[in-house]
Amino acid sequence: MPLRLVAEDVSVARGGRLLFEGVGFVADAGDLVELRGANGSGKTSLLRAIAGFLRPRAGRIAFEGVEEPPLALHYLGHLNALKGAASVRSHLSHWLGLFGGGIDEDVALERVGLTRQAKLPARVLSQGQGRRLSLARLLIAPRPIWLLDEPAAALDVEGRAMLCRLIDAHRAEGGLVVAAVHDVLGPTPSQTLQIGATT
Amino acid sequence: MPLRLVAEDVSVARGGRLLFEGVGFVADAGDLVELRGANGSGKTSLLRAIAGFLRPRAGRIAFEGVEEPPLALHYLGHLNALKGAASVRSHLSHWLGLFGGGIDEDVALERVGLTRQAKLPARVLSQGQGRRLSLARLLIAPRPIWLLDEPAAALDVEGRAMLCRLIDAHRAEGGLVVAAVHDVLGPTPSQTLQIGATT
Amino acid sequence: MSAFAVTFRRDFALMWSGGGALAPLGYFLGATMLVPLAMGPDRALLAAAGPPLVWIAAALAVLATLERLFQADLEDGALDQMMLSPAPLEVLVFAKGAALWCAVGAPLALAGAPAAIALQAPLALVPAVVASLALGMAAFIGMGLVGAAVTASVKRGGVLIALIVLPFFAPPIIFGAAVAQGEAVTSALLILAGCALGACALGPIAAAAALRLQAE
Amino acid sequence: MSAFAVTFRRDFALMWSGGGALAPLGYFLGATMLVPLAMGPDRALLAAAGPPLVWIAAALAVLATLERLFQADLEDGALDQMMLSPAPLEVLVFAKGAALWCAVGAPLALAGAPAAIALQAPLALVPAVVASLALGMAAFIGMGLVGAAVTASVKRGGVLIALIVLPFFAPPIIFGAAVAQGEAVTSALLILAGCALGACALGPIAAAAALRLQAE
Amino acid sequence: MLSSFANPARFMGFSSWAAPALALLAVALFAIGLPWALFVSPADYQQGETVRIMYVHVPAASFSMGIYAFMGAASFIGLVWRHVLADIAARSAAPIGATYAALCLLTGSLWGAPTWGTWWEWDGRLTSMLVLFLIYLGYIGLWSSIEDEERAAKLAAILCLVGLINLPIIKFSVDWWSTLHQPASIFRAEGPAIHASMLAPLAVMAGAYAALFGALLLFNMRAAIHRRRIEAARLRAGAT
Ligand code: HEM
Ligand SMILES: Nc1ncnc2c1ncn2[C@@H]1O[C@H](COP(=O)(O)OP(=O)(O)OP(=O)(O)O)[C@@H](O)[C@H]1O
Ligand SMILES: Nc1ncnc2c1ncn2[C@@H]1O[C@H](COP(=O)(O)OP(=O)(O)OP(=O)(O)O)[C@@H](O)[C@H]1O
Ligand SMILES: [Mg+2]
Ligand SMILES: [Mg+2]
Repeated sequence: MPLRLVAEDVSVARGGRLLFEGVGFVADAGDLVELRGANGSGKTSLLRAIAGFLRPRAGRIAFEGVEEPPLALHYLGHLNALKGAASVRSHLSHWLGLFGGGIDEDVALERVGLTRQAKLPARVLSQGQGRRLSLARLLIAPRPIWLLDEPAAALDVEGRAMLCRLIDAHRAEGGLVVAAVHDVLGPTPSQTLQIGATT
Repeated sequence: MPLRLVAEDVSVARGGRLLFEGVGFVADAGDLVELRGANGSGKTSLLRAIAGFLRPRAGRIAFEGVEEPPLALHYLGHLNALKGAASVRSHLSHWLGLFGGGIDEDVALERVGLTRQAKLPARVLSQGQGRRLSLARLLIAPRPIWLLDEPAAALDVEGRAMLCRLIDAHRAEGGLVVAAVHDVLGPTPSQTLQIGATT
Repeated sequence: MSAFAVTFRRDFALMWSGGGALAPLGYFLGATMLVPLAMGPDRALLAAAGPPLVWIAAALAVLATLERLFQADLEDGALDQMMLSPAPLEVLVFAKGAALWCAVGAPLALAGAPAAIALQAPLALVPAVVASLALGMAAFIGMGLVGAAVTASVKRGGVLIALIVLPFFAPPIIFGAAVAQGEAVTSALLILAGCALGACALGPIAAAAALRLQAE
Repeated sequence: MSAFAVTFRRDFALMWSGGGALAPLGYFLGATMLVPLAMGPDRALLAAAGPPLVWIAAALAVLATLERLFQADLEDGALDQMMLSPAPLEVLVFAKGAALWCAVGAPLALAGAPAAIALQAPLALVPAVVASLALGMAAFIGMGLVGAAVTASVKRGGVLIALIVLPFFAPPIIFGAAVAQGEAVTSALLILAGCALGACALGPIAAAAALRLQAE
Repeated sequence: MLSSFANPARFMGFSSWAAPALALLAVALFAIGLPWALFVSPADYQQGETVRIMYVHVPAASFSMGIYAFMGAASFIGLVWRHVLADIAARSAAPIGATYAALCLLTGSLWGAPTWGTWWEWDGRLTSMLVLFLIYLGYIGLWSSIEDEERAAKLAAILCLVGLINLPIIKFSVDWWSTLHQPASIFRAEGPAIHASMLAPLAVMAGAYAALFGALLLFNMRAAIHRRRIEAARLRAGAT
């Protein structure tokens, strides 16, 4: 079965309040689904529901052509999952072990532009450098589905170009990306989903 | 003496490494100075040096026509300074006390678009709502100098427009803004400073 | 409201809400409960060894609340804002210490009464024990502020702060335990008051100096 | 390396580096030092009441390290990533517990030797005390994982976790203190081993279930 | 005098010969003092041979307190005048002071076993010495858990200054709590109360401890400066 992510009539509630209902989309290999919406409309909540972290109040989220998560997806949230005392390189070897092998650590570092910071503790990274390190996680273990929450946050101009290249390459290899964004991400989305537009 | 912020030949080092040297600018009332530069070039460090949190290795940072900081400036960093358990409104009354009075809490909340969230604990705010709350701090106590580190981070389209209005109004009232940015902020800057361009 | 008042109010509210004051109390009572468990049912032994242990439990309970006192402010950026307040950082640090005393220290001192009774202290001594605990808590908190400030940037600093602060807790504990054992109560109380005064006067100054460095 | 191995390695390294293991040791020794301070110089009293208190100090020392165990992972997003690993969350939680035992528990058990001697335990008992502490640490950590997991989202949860976990610490403390007092050493050691086994088997399962809820 | 060493380069020059010289002096003084103290000097009429522990114990006790005072002074200079070398000196002295304190505790308990009939007693002086040892540990622990050297130096300096309060407590503990440990017999207003045949070897041993401290301090400081240079070079290499 080919890769496909289906969301049908999904409603998500947080703290007893319904955020949105009836959201649905179908994404195939090579697709980029952009989630848009005002602050607090529920983009992050939808991504977390897809990742399986929170249970939607109604609706169905299904994966075709892959193992169920956790094996099929990467989640890049607002938080970078970095440990200040650990070095940049040790983060990569940690993720390599956690997710099961993929490309070499040095290659990943080079692609996100952190080669020279490899030995620094994550604590001293600047905001954008931290984001880049978190992006390297996507490369370390190849997984077909990427869930990206404002991936361009804190990246400089060159970093955004790098992110575009990563996403394009992932799509070209048959991957699938769902990204919550506010401004223009770069790669042309195959569809744009407006969250909470009705209110 | 009219309001003026002077930075002369400033060098900043972090952890023993020189980030940049010889940076200088003069900003007067109504000015918007944009700091640009790659990730890790030292924008945040420069802002923190101006705020007085870290001591520059060399150079002079001087304020004319105002009391020295802390009384003259607001610092909006990467971190929002929110306490998860405290309510949105209680943050405003806290800052009101901490910085000494200014406008009413409800007016500030309305201007950043959080009126409906006033009673929620900050913990449940979305990323962008948290940023808006942090922006409300700028309004609570009037201070002539605003130091903004990627102020538009996590804001939606409408939020960015709101931010532009705030900055324009502040400049019109004779304020002065120094902002680190990656993409277009909105208001026309009176000058753009490239940090770490030489390397 | 003044910067002092809002800082006090926020810290007090944050500690009090979410079972804040209940929890150190539980820790305190839990720890005093463990003592007879570990020591066995020998009444005479308990009566001799028990009351001073109230002090140890109290010291450890307040220690447990110190760890995140400044660390949280450092991590979420609130410390930057404290430094931009017109009020001196020393005053704000003092406000945080005062809030800690009110939200945790004073309830602990009151809880000292049932704990001391449970550990077989003579009833007549109980008021003195409570008073000495109240003073001792102030001394602990004054000293603890310094430990909390210098370890604020250390992740999992909770144990480091214990290592740093516990040696300084020794004098109040010695005199406090003397009160619990009914020895030289008045002079011990006076010495405790001296410790408390000194710690509350110097602690915030040293702590504020350390916090300024943490903000770099 | 496997997900278990990298989780163990990272946690061990984070705890060990930065004086990590030194600090709980200092806490432990500091706390055992407070006991005689509070109790006064009465030798006979100390010999009777002291050795079991080694256990209380050890329990409180390991408790102090538990607080931030999952809280840090929750706050920085690392918990999300753990849930996306092909390895079951239970296994990763077990790895974190094992790292804690190696970095803190085992050194604490060894430090039990000088502490027991300082608190006047007979020398012949010291090896049994160390062995019992090693087992007891495993039991404490197994149980502590659950407490740490359910309080992970509570700020300043350190005292709350104490409240939740200390009651469960009672059985190992009772039997461990028996060892320190030289009563029924072999059977007490066997019971401690049973506690440790049970806690290490069930603790990670319950903790992982709690953590899944925290991720919402 | 201190300001002439304040320049790290000059310090490296000076210490490159001073450190080995002090080390040699320490070896020589120990070579004279140890045999003298352990074999030649008279046994005590009350304590017999065990009195010889004194020659190890007393200088270790005095110097562990002296080293802390030295660290306090260095911390003060580092905080107020921002001398890098003062920070390094304070940090480098700490492990030596901690070792001396441990030595004092160890020899004290070894001595206590025959004379007081116990290894350890919770009396004022012993306890406050243990507190000093723990303060040393805390200081070292703080240093090693903050990676940013500059910040670690300043924070540790604040802690060190606060810990100075403990020194008078140790010194006067014997007078405040009249307990087991004997009060001052050497450094007191009326002059030393022990016999010259013991005082002389004690003085040699004290000199040996002092020289050893000086040598170890300089070696440690040199190592710390080298480490800093390597670290700085590494960070420079990590530039964006
Ligand atoms: C662990 C146990 C002990 C500790 C921690 C300890 C600690 C100290 C300290 C802090 C000093 C003060 C040094 C100074 O003022 O410069 C000292 C001095 C001294 N100690 Fe001990 N001591 C211990 C056991 C003993 C024992 C068992 C004896 C002999 C019976 C002893 C005999 C002395 C003497 C003779 C001095 C020199 C007193 C003076 O002239 O100031 N100590 N010790
Ligand atoms: N404590 C420290 N020790 C060593 N290096 C540090 C320390 N803190 C920051 N740095 C380094 O300083 C550099 C500048 O950091 P800064 O946060 O000022 O950059 P920035 O321009 O704001 O970047 P960004 O756009 O990513 O926010 C980074 O390369 C970072 O690695
Ligand atoms: N635990 C909770 N209890 C109650 N409400 C919550 C909780 N968590 C989140 N919310 C609410 O859910 C809404 C959606 O949050 P979410 O983070 O999904 O928004 P978002 O679309 O990602 O916004 P942003 O663009 O600002 O990141 C917010 O209004 C928030 O207040
Ligand atoms: Mg979001
Ligand atoms: Mg920045």
